[in-house]
Amino acid sequence: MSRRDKWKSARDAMMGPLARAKGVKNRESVPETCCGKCQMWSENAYSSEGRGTCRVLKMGSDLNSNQPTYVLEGEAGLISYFNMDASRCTYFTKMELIDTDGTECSDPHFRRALRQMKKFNE
Amino acid sequence: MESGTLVTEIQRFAVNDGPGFRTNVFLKGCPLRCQWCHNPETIAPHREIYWKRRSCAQCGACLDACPNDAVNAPIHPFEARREESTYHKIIRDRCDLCLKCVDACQYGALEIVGTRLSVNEILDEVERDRPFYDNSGGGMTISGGEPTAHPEFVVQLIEGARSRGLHICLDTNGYCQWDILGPIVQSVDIVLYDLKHLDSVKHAEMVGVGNELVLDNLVKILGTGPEIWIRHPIVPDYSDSWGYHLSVAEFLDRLPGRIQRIDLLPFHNWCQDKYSWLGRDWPLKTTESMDPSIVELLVEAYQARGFAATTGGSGFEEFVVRGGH
Amino acid sequence: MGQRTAQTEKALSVDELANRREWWSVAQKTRSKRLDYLRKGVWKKGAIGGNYAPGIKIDLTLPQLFTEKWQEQEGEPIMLQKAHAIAHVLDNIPIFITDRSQIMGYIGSAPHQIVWHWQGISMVNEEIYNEEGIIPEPEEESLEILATLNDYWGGRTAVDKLARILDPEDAVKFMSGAIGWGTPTSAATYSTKDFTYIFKGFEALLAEIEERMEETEQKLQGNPSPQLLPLYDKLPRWEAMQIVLEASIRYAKRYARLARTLAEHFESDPTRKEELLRIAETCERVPAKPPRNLQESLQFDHFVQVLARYETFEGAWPHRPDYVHGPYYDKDVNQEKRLTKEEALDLVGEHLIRTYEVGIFAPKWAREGLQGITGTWVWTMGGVKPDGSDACNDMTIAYMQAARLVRVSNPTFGFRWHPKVKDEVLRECFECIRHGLGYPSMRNDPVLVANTVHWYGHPVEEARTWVHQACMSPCPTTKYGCQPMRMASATANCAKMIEYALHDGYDPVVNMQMGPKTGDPRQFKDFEEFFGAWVKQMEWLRNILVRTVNLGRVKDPEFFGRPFLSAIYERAVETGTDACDPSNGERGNAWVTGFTWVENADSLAAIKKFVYDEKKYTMDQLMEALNANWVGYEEMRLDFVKNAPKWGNDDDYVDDLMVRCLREVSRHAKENKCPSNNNWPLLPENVSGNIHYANLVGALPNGRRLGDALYDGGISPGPGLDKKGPTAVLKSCGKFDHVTDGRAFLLNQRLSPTQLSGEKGYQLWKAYMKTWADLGLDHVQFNMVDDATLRAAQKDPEKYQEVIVRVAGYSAHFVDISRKTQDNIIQRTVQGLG
Amino acid sequence: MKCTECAFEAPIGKFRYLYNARIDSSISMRQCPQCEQWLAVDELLGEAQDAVHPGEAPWGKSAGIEGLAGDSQG
Repeated sequence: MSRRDKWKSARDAMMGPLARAKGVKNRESVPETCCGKCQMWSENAYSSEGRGTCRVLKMGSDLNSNQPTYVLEGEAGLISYFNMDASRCTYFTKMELIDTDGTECSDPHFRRALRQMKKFNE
Repeated sequence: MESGTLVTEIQRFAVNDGPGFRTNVFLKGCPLRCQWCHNPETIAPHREIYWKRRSCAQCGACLDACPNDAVNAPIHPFEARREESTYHKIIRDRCDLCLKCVDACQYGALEIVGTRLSVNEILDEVERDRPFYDNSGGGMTISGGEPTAHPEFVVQLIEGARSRGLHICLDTNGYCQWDILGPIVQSVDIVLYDLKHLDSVKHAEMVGVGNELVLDNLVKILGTGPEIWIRHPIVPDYSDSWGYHLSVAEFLDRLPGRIQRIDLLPFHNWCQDKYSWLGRDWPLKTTESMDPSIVELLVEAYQARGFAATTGGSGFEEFVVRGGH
Repeated sequence: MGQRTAQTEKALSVDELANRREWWSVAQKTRSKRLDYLRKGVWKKGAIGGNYAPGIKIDLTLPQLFTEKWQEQEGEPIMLQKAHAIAHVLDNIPIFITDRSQIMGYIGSAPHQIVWHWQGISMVNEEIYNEEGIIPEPEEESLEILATLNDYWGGRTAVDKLARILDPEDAVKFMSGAIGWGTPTSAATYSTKDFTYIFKGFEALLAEIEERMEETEQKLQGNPSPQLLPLYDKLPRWEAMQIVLEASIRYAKRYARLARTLAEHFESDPTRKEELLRIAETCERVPAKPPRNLQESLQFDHFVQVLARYETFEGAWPHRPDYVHGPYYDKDVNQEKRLTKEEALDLVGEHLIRTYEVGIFAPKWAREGLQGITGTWVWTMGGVKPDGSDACNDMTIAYMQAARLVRVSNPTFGFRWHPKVKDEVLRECFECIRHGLGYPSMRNDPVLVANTVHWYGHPVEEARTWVHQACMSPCPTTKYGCQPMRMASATANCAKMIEYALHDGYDPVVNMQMGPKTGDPRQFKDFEEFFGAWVKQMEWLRNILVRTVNLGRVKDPEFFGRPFLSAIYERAVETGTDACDPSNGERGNAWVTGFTWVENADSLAAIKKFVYDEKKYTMDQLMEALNANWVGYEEMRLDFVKNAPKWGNDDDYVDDLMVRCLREVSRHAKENKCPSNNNWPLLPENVSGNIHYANLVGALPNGRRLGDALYDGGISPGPGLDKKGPTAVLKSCGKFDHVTDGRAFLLNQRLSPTQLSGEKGYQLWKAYMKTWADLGLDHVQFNMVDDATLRAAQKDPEKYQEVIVRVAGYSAHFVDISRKTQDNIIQRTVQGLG
Repeated sequence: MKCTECAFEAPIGKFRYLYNARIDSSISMRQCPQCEQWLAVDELLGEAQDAVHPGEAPWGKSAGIEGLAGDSQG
């Protein structure tokens, strides 16, 4: 794969179809096991719209197919969403402390100011 | 003769010790023992060791390094850091100041007080703030300890500063022979002259000696040229009464020469950490710092006799009177 | 302090309160009833910690109105399509008049609402959807509306469009958020404005546009040639400008009608009735026609600022209101005596309050970086006229006095200090600082004028018109000097330069190979090799940001479109271009904001001294400690903190490295160019980006860990690490050239309130400032609150609502900022103690 | 390490690192994952020292610079 193509797939994950959840339903559904509740997942520093990077998996990994593929080498981490289903991910590690307060500052690993995540703390 | 003398600190941005922005040079060694002393580390004429309890990790490295068995065994750091703790790291009477413990300490908890500096080393540091002196009428203040305890060195320091065109204040307690003080004061711009108590008995009670020599020198100094600024510490229940200050004002008024101004310096206890770092108990530790507004009233005793007087001695009060450079 | 009852508080005189330095109470007692009412009634729009205050809601009316018209006009040239949509909003958005208010205009449909710009970046749209607390009730219905809006705008926003044409590697790295922030579009930016042009009145501008159009249409009837072809695109742009200017006049007249209706049918108080009629008259007059008096000039100004925000997210508020309004104040108060000083002060005070009131939604990263406020609204005061003579006037003084009465944290002031400033004006600045406002910051005018000429070649008369484009950067306000779009995203997280030099360009926080592979430092043979790696990382980091922003800039007219701003930009009106089109004659005034800069010098000094000069540690040992985030290496960490030289102590070892780094950057700043082919100098400052980036920058050799706040100023030493006092800090900062070594350099200092009390305090400060100027520094700002007050405010925030601190580039209420920032501020060394 | 509030015990790394309030001191702030209390932790000893509440300065006066700047008068 050329340099351009390689990064294109990362960009598409960031800006492409994934970024466009449709309607209220897709935006509200948060699976019981999801990236947002995983220790390996860091919320993106540029935006709090739910996008983040995996600290284990690299771009090219796919959790949604029947046979999930795990890519561990590469220049860019896997970009996924807080509400992406991670039930089939073997690297899922549940986070112990989900901070939904939002008044403390920028900890991309722990900041969970999203309204949808709040309900898991109650 | 060793070149240089012991300096505890060269403090920049000093604004209370003479006009304008100044750099204070604190020389180590003082013949007096004022009980309220705010700079206890400047009293002894030799190097000393600070032990800063809050920085100490109680790792024991100093204990291992000490050849004289002059270090106490570690205790739990929280225990040692407690306000009321009496634990001290160094057993001072066994310590011969070999400083091996200071070298061993990784935490900066043990620190040497007193660095031997030459005239030029001091003046190079002082000159760093020259742009500030130029805009404020500031310069160097030689302080201590007691500068006159280092007569030859101070004369050289003053000569060096003169040749570099620096404005010089000398902060002295006046407790020395006139043949020492005389040559020193003749080429400084301002003498900050300490007056600790007018009554010799009371003086001796808190300072250790009577005040005859000090008052005698004050009269002599008045004829020599530099401006004289009287600096009077105000200590609770000792030198804080209205009547006392009326008498001081009268005394100063009757002197055969002009006193430029009087700075009243209210007692504070912010220096208590320094006593504890030296392993000394300080009886005045629990005496509360004075509210400067009380001292404001005493200032009036001097103003009534036409003196310029301040609380705390800002270098910028005087600047106002002069209308700027 | 908090123990007293309300009654004893009342009994205290203003003098007593001043002695206690209870400045908020002093202000309450000394301001007029009107100002008191307006100040207390205003909604706080800045976030508290990271969240908006309860009751603050996002405005959905605005995007709905806009989008319905926008969809209707689909297929038109973007500027025209947008002009129709904005006009539709201005004709239909609910308006309101606050009781006792004299200055009209608000962005949004109700005073508790904040707006955003859905057309900028779809990620922000989604963030709003996810945000708790700001969705208007009933929530379900609002979420449905938002989802529909977001579904439509997803992929259609300016940044979405930009991301499709950027190099994909650049796009991903930029949007990781690790190396910089901002949005490379004028959807979130700021513009300087030329009021000498704008105050001709919108009718005059319309006439000018009409003339241009007629002239152009005639040309288009002539002989065909390639020269005619670009003209076809100009006509719809001019038409768009006309549409928004006309809609703006109608918007003002809606206020006039409302005020008149209230006066004639509802108001029983004769004084207020008279005021309402004056408001009606004012809004009839401006912005259509030139202002004739102070109320009209302030109203015109505020309409322009509000209208600009109907078009875009103006994150800053570049302005020089004393210069703009001074002549009207002089006419009303001094010459015609139409107004008393007190009446004028009411208007000026309300001008500050109405500005403070403006609320714009900021995404989380911006709220962290700009804690407690809506934007970096730094107004410029003082300075010189184009001929170099003193520009301070009575209005300068009035703004300083009003600021002490209303005590808002936003706008703040930056004062253009120069040797000819009169003592009475300087005293007013000092009073504001002494009252703990944290502003004005002091700017060295001669240095900054020279700097502006040096970097961009602005003629000196033009350079002298400068205003703060954001917190720090001077920008002229002339026909060719005005900057329509601050290059908002060229904001570099500079600590990454040293971090990447240590990690061969890899970023463990975002799990990405970011910078170039400059080698494993364990293999480097000497410091020079290490420094070479740093230089390469620095160049890479600047390059990627500048590339992104340059592209965002030239594509802005195509991707976003600014009909309103174009209509008030002389060169855009003249040429029929979008104001943001860099080809219409602007000289360029780009800069890279350098967040977290000083860590580089301190880290390089520690490496040079301990690894290469003294060989106390090997690079292996250092890397091991850094990879462990210093955990388990605490002794070593403290050694690096305490025994390596630190910037700000007048120590040449590290200061020389700082100068060397700045010179490398300045060399590079002339190698990468903006779309107007001008330079990109560095401007070290932090706002509160030092907190935002705390968890994005890994362990560094200066002794910080991942998670620790970075240093808090652009060029300020690390908090607590300046051991030699304020004069040594100034001396360190004076070692580089503030004209040629960068664009501007933010310096925070905390001075002791007791030291600066009374006349002697003023004299001390004045002598200090004189030396600051002699040393050639371009900036300094002061905090004047003592630790005890700040600690008490942490403990009982409700009792200390009004304590203001300066947070690196702007001021904020202390209780509105996060704990980490609060601690960071308390830790900032107090300089000197009386 | 043991939480001073709820006695939760785990290796130091389990306690969420918040920040070091002053760079030249060994006291940092961490958060207990169980009771979510903020703790002042001595990184040299690896021990939780105390709970952190608003308005306190748990890191103490380790550098000895606070409150000392004023005693320049002889």
